[in-house]
Amino acid sequence: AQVTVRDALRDAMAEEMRRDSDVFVLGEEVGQYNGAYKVTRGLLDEFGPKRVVDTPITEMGFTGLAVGAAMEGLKPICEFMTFNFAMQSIDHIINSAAKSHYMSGGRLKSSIVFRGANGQASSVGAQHSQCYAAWYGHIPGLKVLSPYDAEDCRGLLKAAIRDPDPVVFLENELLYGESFPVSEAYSDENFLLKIGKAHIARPGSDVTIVAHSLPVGQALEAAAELEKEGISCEVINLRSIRPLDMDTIIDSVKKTHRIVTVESGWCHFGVGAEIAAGLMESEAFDYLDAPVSRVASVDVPLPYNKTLEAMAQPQVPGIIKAVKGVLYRNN
Amino acid sequence: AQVTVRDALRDAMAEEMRRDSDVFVLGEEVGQYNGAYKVTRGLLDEFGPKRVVDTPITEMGFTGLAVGAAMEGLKPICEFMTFNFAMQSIDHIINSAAKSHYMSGGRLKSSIVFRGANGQASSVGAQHSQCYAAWYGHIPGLKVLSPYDAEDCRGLLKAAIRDPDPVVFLENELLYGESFPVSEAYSDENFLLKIGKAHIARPGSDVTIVAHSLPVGQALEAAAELEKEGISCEVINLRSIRPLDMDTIIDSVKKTHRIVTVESGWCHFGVGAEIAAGLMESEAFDYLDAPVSRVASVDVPLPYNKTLEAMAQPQVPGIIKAVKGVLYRNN
Amino acid sequence: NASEHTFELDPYDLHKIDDGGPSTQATVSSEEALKLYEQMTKIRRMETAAGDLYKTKFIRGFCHLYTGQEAVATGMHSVLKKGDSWITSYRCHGITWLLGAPMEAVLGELCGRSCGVSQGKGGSMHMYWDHFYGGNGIVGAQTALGAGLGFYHQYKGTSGVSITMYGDGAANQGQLYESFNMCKLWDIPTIFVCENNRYGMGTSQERSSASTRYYARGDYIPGIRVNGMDILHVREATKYAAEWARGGKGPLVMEMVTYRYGGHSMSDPGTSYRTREEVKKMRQSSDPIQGLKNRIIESGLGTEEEIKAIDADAKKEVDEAVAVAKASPEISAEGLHDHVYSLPMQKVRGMTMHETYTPPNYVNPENVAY
Amino acid sequence: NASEHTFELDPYDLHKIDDGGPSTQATVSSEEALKLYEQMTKIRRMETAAGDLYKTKFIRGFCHLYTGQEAVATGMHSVLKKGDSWITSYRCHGITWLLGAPMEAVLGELCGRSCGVSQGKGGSMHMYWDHFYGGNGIVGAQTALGAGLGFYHQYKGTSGVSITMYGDGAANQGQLYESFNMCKLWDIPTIFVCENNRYGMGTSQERSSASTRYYARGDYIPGIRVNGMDILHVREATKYAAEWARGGKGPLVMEMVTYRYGGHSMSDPGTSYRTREEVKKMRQSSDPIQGLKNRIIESGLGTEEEIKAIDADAKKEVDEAVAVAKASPEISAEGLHDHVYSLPMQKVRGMTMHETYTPPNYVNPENVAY
Ligand SMILES: Cc1ncc(C[n+]2csc(CCOP(=O)(O)OP(=O)(O)O)c2C)c(N)n1
Ligand SMILES: Cc1ncc(C[n+]2csc(CCOP(=O)(O)OP(=O)(O)O)c2C)c(N)n1
Ligand SMILES: [Mg+2]
Ligand SMILES: [Mg+2]
Repeated sequence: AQVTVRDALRDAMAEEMRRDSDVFVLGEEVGQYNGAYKVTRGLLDEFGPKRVVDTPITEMGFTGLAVGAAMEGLKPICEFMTFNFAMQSIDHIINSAAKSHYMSGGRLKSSIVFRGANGQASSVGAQHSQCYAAWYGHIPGLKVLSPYDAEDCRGLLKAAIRDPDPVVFLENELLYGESFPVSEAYSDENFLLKIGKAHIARPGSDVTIVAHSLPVGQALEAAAELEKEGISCEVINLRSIRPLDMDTIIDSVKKTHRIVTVESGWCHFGVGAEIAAGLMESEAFDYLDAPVSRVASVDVPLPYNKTLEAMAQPQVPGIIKAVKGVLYRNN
Repeated sequence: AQVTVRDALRDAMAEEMRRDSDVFVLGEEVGQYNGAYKVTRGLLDEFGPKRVVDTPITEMGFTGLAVGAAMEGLKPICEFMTFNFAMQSIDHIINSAAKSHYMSGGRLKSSIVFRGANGQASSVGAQHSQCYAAWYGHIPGLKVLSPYDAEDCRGLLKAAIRDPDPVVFLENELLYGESFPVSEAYSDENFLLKIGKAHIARPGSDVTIVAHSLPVGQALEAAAELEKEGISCEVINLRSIRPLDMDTIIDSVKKTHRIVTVESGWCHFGVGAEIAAGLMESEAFDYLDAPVSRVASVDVPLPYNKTLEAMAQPQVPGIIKAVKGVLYRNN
Repeated sequence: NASEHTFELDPYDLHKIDDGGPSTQATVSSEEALKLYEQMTKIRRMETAAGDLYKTKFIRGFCHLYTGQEAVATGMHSVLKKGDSWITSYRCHGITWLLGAPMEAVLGELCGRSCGVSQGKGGSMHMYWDHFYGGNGIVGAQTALGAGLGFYHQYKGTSGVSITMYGDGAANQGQLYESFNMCKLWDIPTIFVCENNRYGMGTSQERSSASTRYYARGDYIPGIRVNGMDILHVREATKYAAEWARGGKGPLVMEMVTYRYGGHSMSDPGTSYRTREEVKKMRQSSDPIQGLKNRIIESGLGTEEEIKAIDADAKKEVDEAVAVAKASPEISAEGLHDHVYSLPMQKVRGMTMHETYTPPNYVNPENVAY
Repeated sequence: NASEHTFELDPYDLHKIDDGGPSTQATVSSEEALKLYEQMTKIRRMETAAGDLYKTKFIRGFCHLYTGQEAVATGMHSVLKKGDSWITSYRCHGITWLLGAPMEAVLGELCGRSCGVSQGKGGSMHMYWDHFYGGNGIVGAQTALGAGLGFYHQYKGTSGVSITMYGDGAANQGQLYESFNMCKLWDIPTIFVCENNRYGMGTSQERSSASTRYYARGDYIPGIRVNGMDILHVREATKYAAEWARGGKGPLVMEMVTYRYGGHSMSDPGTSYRTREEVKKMRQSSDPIQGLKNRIIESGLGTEEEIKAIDADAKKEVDEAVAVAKASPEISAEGLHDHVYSLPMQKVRGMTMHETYTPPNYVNPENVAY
């Protein structure tokens, strides 16, 4: 069977809302409009306005409201139309949600999911296309997920909603409409994926490619191309940014001895940086036959112009080049 | 001569305000109260309320106001009582200031300095002690400085105020009262340090220690201790987080073959991560005789309790241990 | 033609204004009236062209048209001064042109071309011009920036004011209230202009706002509710507001009651949250262009022929601008690395460590001199 | 003793309330009156003890005392119900105790000890208890959180309300206005309580706020200005507000006009932005504890002896709590790694890669089951 990312997310929410009446969704246009990107389609019809709450355009206010409701015991799914707008309310995500359990010596809990589109989108310019994976990944107290395909979305979102801690759930707009094959287990109402575990999306032996979100697809494409040239790539879909599953990466590198990281965020102080540093600190360091190569967005705000926009972001040919680079096979 | 960090910052502002009437300071308690940490002491008396503006407690509003004023041509120094509170207005720092020059194809400029206390403080708990160096360092369009001593503060703040781009200037509260010796050149009204250049605070040959802000002092202390055991440390004071002066670090590592990074922020997706990754990507990779070792705050929100607070943050003995670690000299 | 005519206007709803508020008589010359008609017509045609360019994929991403709201910016612009600062949301194409950008520079930006106001790097939401600060993609962010524009005028002692525009949806954003407070506290000459087009995306004003009296939401700040579909109403109100702010009396709020004919952006059909009848009714009964046209003809300020000539001229100008925009090249690849900084002292890292680019005006940190 | 007495209270300033507002007669029993006196006295003594502990370095960092403002929380608390939710700023010690935390748990937290409400991990600004959500260090953040507490009560259909307290300085924060809007739009039972103690740190209300009518700053939300130095005034207003909110009428704003006797925090002498005379005058003429005491004696609700006994008892309780707090150990080193997550599935990285800690309730991701 094939399922779109959009439907996977929607069904995950609907099922968890059926399962637990304390789960509710709030955000801009999530109800009557069925979601700016239609991810919440049908939820208002099924659950009514009490549990599918259309908010005013006041990110700081409704994020704080959601966290407050979570502290008293509800389980909000707080949708950001995109995570760019969550910069207006990031103080609540960090200072009110992430730190409170610790600051209260365990007294406060907030079981809350912050979700929405993150990172690349198409032709929407610099203010609407930032990737926040590294920022949120920096923060103890948060769990940070970055799913790729329909199974990821279903399994991880269900786990995130059930998890007792604040979870940042980074979706990607360009993937909403993509269909992915799903396994039989997928339909199970308890189809849950493990927070904190990466997924080997494609096994291989010559080089490891680690990616999260949309670039996982690019990495798989690159791997398919490279196979034609006899290069076997192991593609790791991170799924989880915090906890970051270094063990899976380390094991892979011990096998392949080479690694390329791919992310759509900026390179400096990014996801690839942490992976490179983590590898250096591990026993994998001694196995590396080439330095970690980071593929990331060019270090500029994202331009609108289509040609420049494409140049600014990781693309399959660039990934292929980077892979050949760590194999010292370029020209 | 000895000068405190507080005076260095104050004098730098006062001089630049004398030099350019478009420079002004705004923030909470910067005027009549002379600054929450007295960094702006005397400025109101000298420059009056038009140029030393006490704002209401509305970070998002006054940050936006400052950026708007900068776009029209003023040169605001926007003080945050601490950078923790700038999380409420980070959208303006990133989306309004950092990205606008690019999004406008060069049409908009904002010459603005965002400054205030960042990172560790004493016994103020988790909401008042976060280090934002890595977050801001991630963002193209920003210049990010993290000074350590009085010379850094004077030379870099003057440069930041004169610079035509948005600069994030990360001070540290615990250093405000510290006195540092200064050179003769210090008093020159054009005493400027180079944005984007690190400083070798102590030359050495066995191992490199890279740090920024308060931990530079700890690194120097550790180096002094280690010297007694015959270990010669080169201590690099980063000064600038973006641009990050990898060249200076690479040169040092090529000499010492070993490196420890020290930061008071959290480790994951932190400053040390970028340095480790950058080193891997450079020719220094082949010179490394040990993996980069990152010393950073323990991966927890900062606790209030004094004992735990000390345990949670880098301390001199921990740095010494890390240095010995890369020399394989522990036990 | 009559050389000028005085029109009787509807009364204004006022908040905390006790001198009677704006004049309810508007005297307009023939030349002025035809000019206003021309500007609104050109904006509408330009937006229609933008819609077409969107459908043919020359324009991508978001694209928010100003159709229906033309009287607001046009009326304000006609009585404001050069040097006054403006800022608005993403619904900015018409304003960019009004404030002086060539039409091909607006359409070129929409098409991502080098002739665009932002060289194609900004897109639909990020247009700028002299004293015009966009074009902001973050709902509400422009309100605090606009307070800063007013701060500038006060600081420099110009007689300028800041025109800070935002929607009914944006009217709930907290930073607007922070901006209100600072502007009132310090008597900053910022005129807050709420373009109430009844919807913030798919949410009607009643569903987003506990009080839809947007002109009174400044609380301690005086406010005027204006018929934003009547350009003369807008004009008189703006004259009053500008005099207020220039006179050192501080900020003022103008609510412009208006309507957007199209969807929120090109990707929104705009029909799921309002009826087709509602849209039709607004177009038929309240259209600002038709309204002014009627007044011009009835008052004798102009003739049908003059109007037709303007229409034809507008069509021609827009068609030409479209052609120029389409023919304009994209900026070169080096443009990707330009403008990250005004004074770049850092090379630009490319997609991998192997690509590093030197921006055109790069200066080695060692050589920077201020 | 008289078993009860009815006091005549000052009239209230009302905003958008047309049923006359809170009663200006307060009937109090002897027991109630003495209890209120006792609670305020204990809070004051406890804060004095905190000040002393600060001077002797048992307490570190920030420490914001409630001295002078006791009547606000005490009066409200006396007429609210168990299960109502509360949230406030860092000025939270007295409230934490009022809401049920043992005094040694409050003082213990201040001293960073394991007996503290947050095991010493939160400190002065971060205290919590059942239905009490702190203790917030970010000015204004509690207002949106408080809206969420009210949302909870509405969602679950409890009859509870949210008491959301903030200062005159915080009253300008944008998120308060966002919270106002949502609470009114959805009739959320949140009572916004502005403790106007005239200063936000060193900034007087006039220098921070374009309108100091904080009870009216909710615009479309009804408001009441209350003498926060008169505990009976506070009580009657709170009864009214609680009935309002419980009755499904939505939010309400109460401005409590009060005064802080000390500096903003222990590190602020509190004298550079106000005169010593002002402080002295407030203490002498408006002290809430002295005021209630006078009323008790004059009305015969209690005797000097009873008052003295309460004072002695308060001293004893505080002294004992101080001793317990001081004697309490710090939590063990493992505490450092506990409570990052409620369900930790990640080990805690220490200062270097060589130290990794396993939190007490760590679960390997593989074994997590929901
Ligand atoms: C902070 C933020 N939140 C959400 C959005 C998404 N968004 C873009 S426009 C819009 C509606 C704004 O409505 P209104 O202010 O009435 O302006 P109009 O579009 O009607 O001109 C929304 C929700 C955004 N861009 N920024
Ligand atoms: C967002 C934010 N900005 C600034 C501060 C620093 N700060 C702490 S308390 C305070 C004054 C608050 O005054 P008010 O709201 O009147 O409360 P009060 O202290 O008088 O009870 C300030 C500026 C902060 N903690 N958070
Ligand atoms: Mg609107
Ligand atoms: Mg106050």
